[in-house]
Amino acid sequence: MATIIVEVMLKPEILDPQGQAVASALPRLGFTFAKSVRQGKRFEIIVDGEPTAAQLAEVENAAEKLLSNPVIETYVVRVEK
Amino acid sequence: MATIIVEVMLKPEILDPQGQAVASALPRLGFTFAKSVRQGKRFEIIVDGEPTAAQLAEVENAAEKLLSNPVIETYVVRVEK
Amino acid sequence: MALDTVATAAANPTTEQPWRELGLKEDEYARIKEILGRRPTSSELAMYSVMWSEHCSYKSSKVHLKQFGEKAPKSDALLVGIGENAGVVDIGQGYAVTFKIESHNHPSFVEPYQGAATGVGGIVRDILTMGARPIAIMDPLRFGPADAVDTRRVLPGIIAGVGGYGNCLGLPNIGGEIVFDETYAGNPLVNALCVGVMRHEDIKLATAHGTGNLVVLFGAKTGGDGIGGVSVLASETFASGKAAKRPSVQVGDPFAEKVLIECSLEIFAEDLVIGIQDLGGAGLSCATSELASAGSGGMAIQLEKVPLRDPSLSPEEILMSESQERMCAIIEPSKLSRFMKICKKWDVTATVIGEVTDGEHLHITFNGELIVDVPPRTVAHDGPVYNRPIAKPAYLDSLKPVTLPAISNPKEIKAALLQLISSPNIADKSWVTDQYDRYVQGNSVLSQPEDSGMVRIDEQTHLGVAISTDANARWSYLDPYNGAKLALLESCRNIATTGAKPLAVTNCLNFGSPEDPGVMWQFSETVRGLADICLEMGLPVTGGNVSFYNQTGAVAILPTPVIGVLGVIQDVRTRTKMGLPAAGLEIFQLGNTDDNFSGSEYAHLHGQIGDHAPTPDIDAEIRLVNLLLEAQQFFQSAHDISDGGLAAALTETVLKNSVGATIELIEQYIPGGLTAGLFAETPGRVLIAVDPVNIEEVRALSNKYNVPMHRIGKSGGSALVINGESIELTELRRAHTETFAKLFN
Amino acid sequence: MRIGVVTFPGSLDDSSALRAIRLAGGTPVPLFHASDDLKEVEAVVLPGGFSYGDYLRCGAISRFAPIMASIIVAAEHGFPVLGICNGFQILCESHLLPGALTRNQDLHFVCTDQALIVENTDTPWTNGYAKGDRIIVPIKNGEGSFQAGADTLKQLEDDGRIVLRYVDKNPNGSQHDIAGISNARGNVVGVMPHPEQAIELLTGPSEDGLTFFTSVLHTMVGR
Ligand SMILES: Nc1ncnc2c1ncn2[C@@H]1O[C@H](COP(=O)(O)OP(=O)(O)O)[C@@H](O)[C@H]1O
Ligand SMILES: [Mg+2]
Repeated sequence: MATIIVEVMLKPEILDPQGQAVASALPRLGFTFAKSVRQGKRFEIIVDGEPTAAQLAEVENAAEKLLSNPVIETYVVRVEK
Repeated sequence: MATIIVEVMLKPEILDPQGQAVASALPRLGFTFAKSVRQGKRFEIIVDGEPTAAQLAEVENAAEKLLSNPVIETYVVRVEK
Repeated sequence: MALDTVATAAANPTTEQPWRELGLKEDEYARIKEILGRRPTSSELAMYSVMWSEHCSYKSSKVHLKQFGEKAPKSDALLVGIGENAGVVDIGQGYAVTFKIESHNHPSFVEPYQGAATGVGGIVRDILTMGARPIAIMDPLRFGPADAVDTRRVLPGIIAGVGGYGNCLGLPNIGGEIVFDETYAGNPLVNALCVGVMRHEDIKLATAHGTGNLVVLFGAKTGGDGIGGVSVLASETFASGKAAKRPSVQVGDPFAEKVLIECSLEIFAEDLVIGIQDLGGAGLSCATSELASAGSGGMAIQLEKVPLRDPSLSPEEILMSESQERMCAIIEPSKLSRFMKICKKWDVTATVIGEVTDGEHLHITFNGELIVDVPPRTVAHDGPVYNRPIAKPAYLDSLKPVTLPAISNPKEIKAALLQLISSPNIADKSWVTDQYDRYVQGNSVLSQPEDSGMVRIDEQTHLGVAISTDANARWSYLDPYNGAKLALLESCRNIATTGAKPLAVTNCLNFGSPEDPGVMWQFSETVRGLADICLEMGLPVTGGNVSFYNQTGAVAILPTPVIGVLGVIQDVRTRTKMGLPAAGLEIFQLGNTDDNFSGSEYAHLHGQIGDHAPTPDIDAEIRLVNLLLEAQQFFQSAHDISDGGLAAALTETVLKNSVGATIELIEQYIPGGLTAGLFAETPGRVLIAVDPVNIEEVRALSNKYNVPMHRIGKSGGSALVINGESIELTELRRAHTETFAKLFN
Repeated sequence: MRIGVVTFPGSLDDSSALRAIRLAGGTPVPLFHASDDLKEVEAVVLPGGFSYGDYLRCGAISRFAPIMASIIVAAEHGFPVLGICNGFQILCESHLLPGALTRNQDLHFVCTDQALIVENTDTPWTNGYAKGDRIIVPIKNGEGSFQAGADTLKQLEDDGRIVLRYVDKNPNGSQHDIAGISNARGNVVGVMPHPEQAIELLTGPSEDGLTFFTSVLHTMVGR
């Protein structure tokens, strides 16, 4: 059993009101570290056994087709160590 | 400038309707790799310079207080390489 | 480690059991042993403990609630009364309506979004269970002070939760309340009302009969939600103390509920079920024991068949789980395949978990081993009944009359009015209600901020229903008997103001700890008042809910009986709205004002609560309702005068369509003068606008019903002018609408 | 004149859309997501709601419904399609319309009576309006903020494909105050506001929305 991670973020040019809301809430709580914040999604996909290259290609495919919307988002697929 | 990542996931015992919806949509599209899917959030926080230990502690603190809801979620803070 | 079976229990009568941890009293545990003739198995103990809890058994309230039955007025409208999941009333033309309020207070404090969301989900299932299509919801809410830090945590989450779940179900939110008071800090109240409609012949009941009929569980899979103290049992039974982690908060899945609704309605339409019960508090324990005890025989359940989300659940936990979005149906075997087909169409998991037997017991097995063998009635209905001690609380002896500076100069009027209408309790609530879908289903005739919500039931005949929920907790604090009466009367007035005729009542009684004799006195007086007023008004109580233990430390919340009244309107096109529609109308106040400020918002702003609630004039209220119904055709607008007095009513009336008004109050005619005229909350008053050509008709009717009718002004202009002092509508609007955005954005 | 309304799991305004078609004088035909059968309808409405709970992204899962395969093919041949709210989101996810609908700027669900200007009247759904008509129609959504790349926006503007624009206030942060757009051919229209909830004064803020449904009926007759 392994975990494949798909991370989906809004493209930099797309407005991210959730990230903005966080960025403006942080200093109100006294946190001053952030120059900017973006919020995205994270999918943890559990697969049987070690992920094969074919399986990873499938996940890429699913990330492209379903898990992200290429019009506004980008994604990254990785295997959790 | 560096990027600190905060990953927030629902605790395993908490119902994740979104992850479930994805898990049941995948096979309808012919993707059969997933045993289960959980969906969470990912925050990309841009900070000035290399993150210091103190800064990371601050981020932990913010993750606990603002970015996650400790009643139902857990979080991980990491520095993006 | 081993399963605690009935055989084990019989063989090991002295095994220590954690009944105390499960909230049972010593005598209650003894009763269980007496009923069974042996010690309970751990699964049985789990079932009894949760079904005999305050929440499920009404053990502290039962002796009082029975007045609703004893004093019940004769009503032909009542098709299903108290005792079922929700009462059902006949509204004519073959339609039946079911409605009920429930509380979800404590979960909403712990996790505001999910607590409120699952509160909506639960009441909607209660309505669905009756065979009805849910058609609208309302949400009476109470919070601590608006500017308190915790209110800023709790309120946005609760609003988002009510909206998140209700919007996703496609239920228009047509009303509710938002009230702030110190006593709700640390204990917000989230009450949710749902109303549903069906044809008479489609009413469904929670009953299991017909030997060999199947018990089907359908909807979401079962997880470890809401099993709380029962995990004690799991760790006992499964030894070694390493019970898996159980969620402390339930997460709702409104999408699952939406498909469950559509699936169930399709199943009902094909008449595929004999009985049906939703799974709410106490989950399967409640559903199986209630279905079986309302049926003819017994029931056999194979618990291992229950589809699990969390495979580590023990049988005790499966029985206790309060996982949301589940239903339990009794169906004939011949109808199973059709039933399953519909479930498949909606992608709803459905599993046969047992059958109705010709025995008398509820038998539950787990992988073939008998773990529960009980008479179902003893679990579902024969719980303990307490006559808790009652004592009139001491605070009632130290109440002080309200002392307020009298206002007479126009400048002071303006300042006081602006302060009042911008106070959180009176301010415009659109910041909240704009987060709720009020349009979905296309039948919302009236929604907030109108006096009552109204939905069309039949597009051809224009039949509709109206609902209003009300509570005046400060009056209940001063005088719980009359407070309950006043709340119901206000609800009726709200219904009649929009043109509907009051028909039936539901309620949600939110109180502190029943173990406090003072709270118990408030409760018993409330129920007595409510039962009396229902009899006097001829309205049946169709159901409700009791929520105790609403307190922070030793401080109980204000006694908060939330009353919901359902009314019927034959032609929704004739409904009356609250906003002035045009200039040139004559404005009247129906009913007299007096100078009692006790419990009013105006007194509250001055840090006072006063010493006595108004004494309800029931005869006058009935005459007013009758006048409203008969004269409605002549009203251009009508608005109930209550919270915030005439000042608030006028503000809302002029701002609705931005039509101003010029008002002249004649000081010497009003006991208490201008201050009372504007800010007193004397019940039994309504603000109306009438076209000059209809004044004589309205006057004649007000004479007929002997309701005082005072001309107080005229509509028109871009300001609200009171006794010469002018407030531009823009300024009025700013004061009225800014408050919530400032507090919560 | 048969006009279909698709019910996806979680559709909410399907019954209102069917009613609107009826009140406009058409024959409403319920369609189900799981079948690819368009039942000989001559136009189709994808209604509002929370299909699949709006989980993942609004419209992302519904886009793959069997009925959508038929609709996509038909739409490419000029078949009139109207997506309302969730329907608009599904059309964007299906790439029948450009851009995407994202979280409202203030992160709240918003239900309000919204003033709009009708800009493109060359679509089967809006030809009953006059260019520049100001209408009041409810909006009710949590993710109605229209976002697209600069090129797409320019093209939409240059080609006059903005069907509805918010006026007085922009309720959600939509780029260029966009409330509705069409595809290049004009037969596919997506709008965030709910015309089907503005068809009777009794239950809506206006009757302004009915023209969407009468328009398509006239278009079909005119063919
Ligand atoms: N305050 C009340 N007034 C009238 N009926 C009540 C009240 N509280 C509870 N009931 C009735 O008691 C029965 C049991 O209530 P409850 O256990 O809450 O039902 P459920 O679990 O289906 O919600 C219901 O019929 C309910 O309407
Ligand atoms: Mg119930």
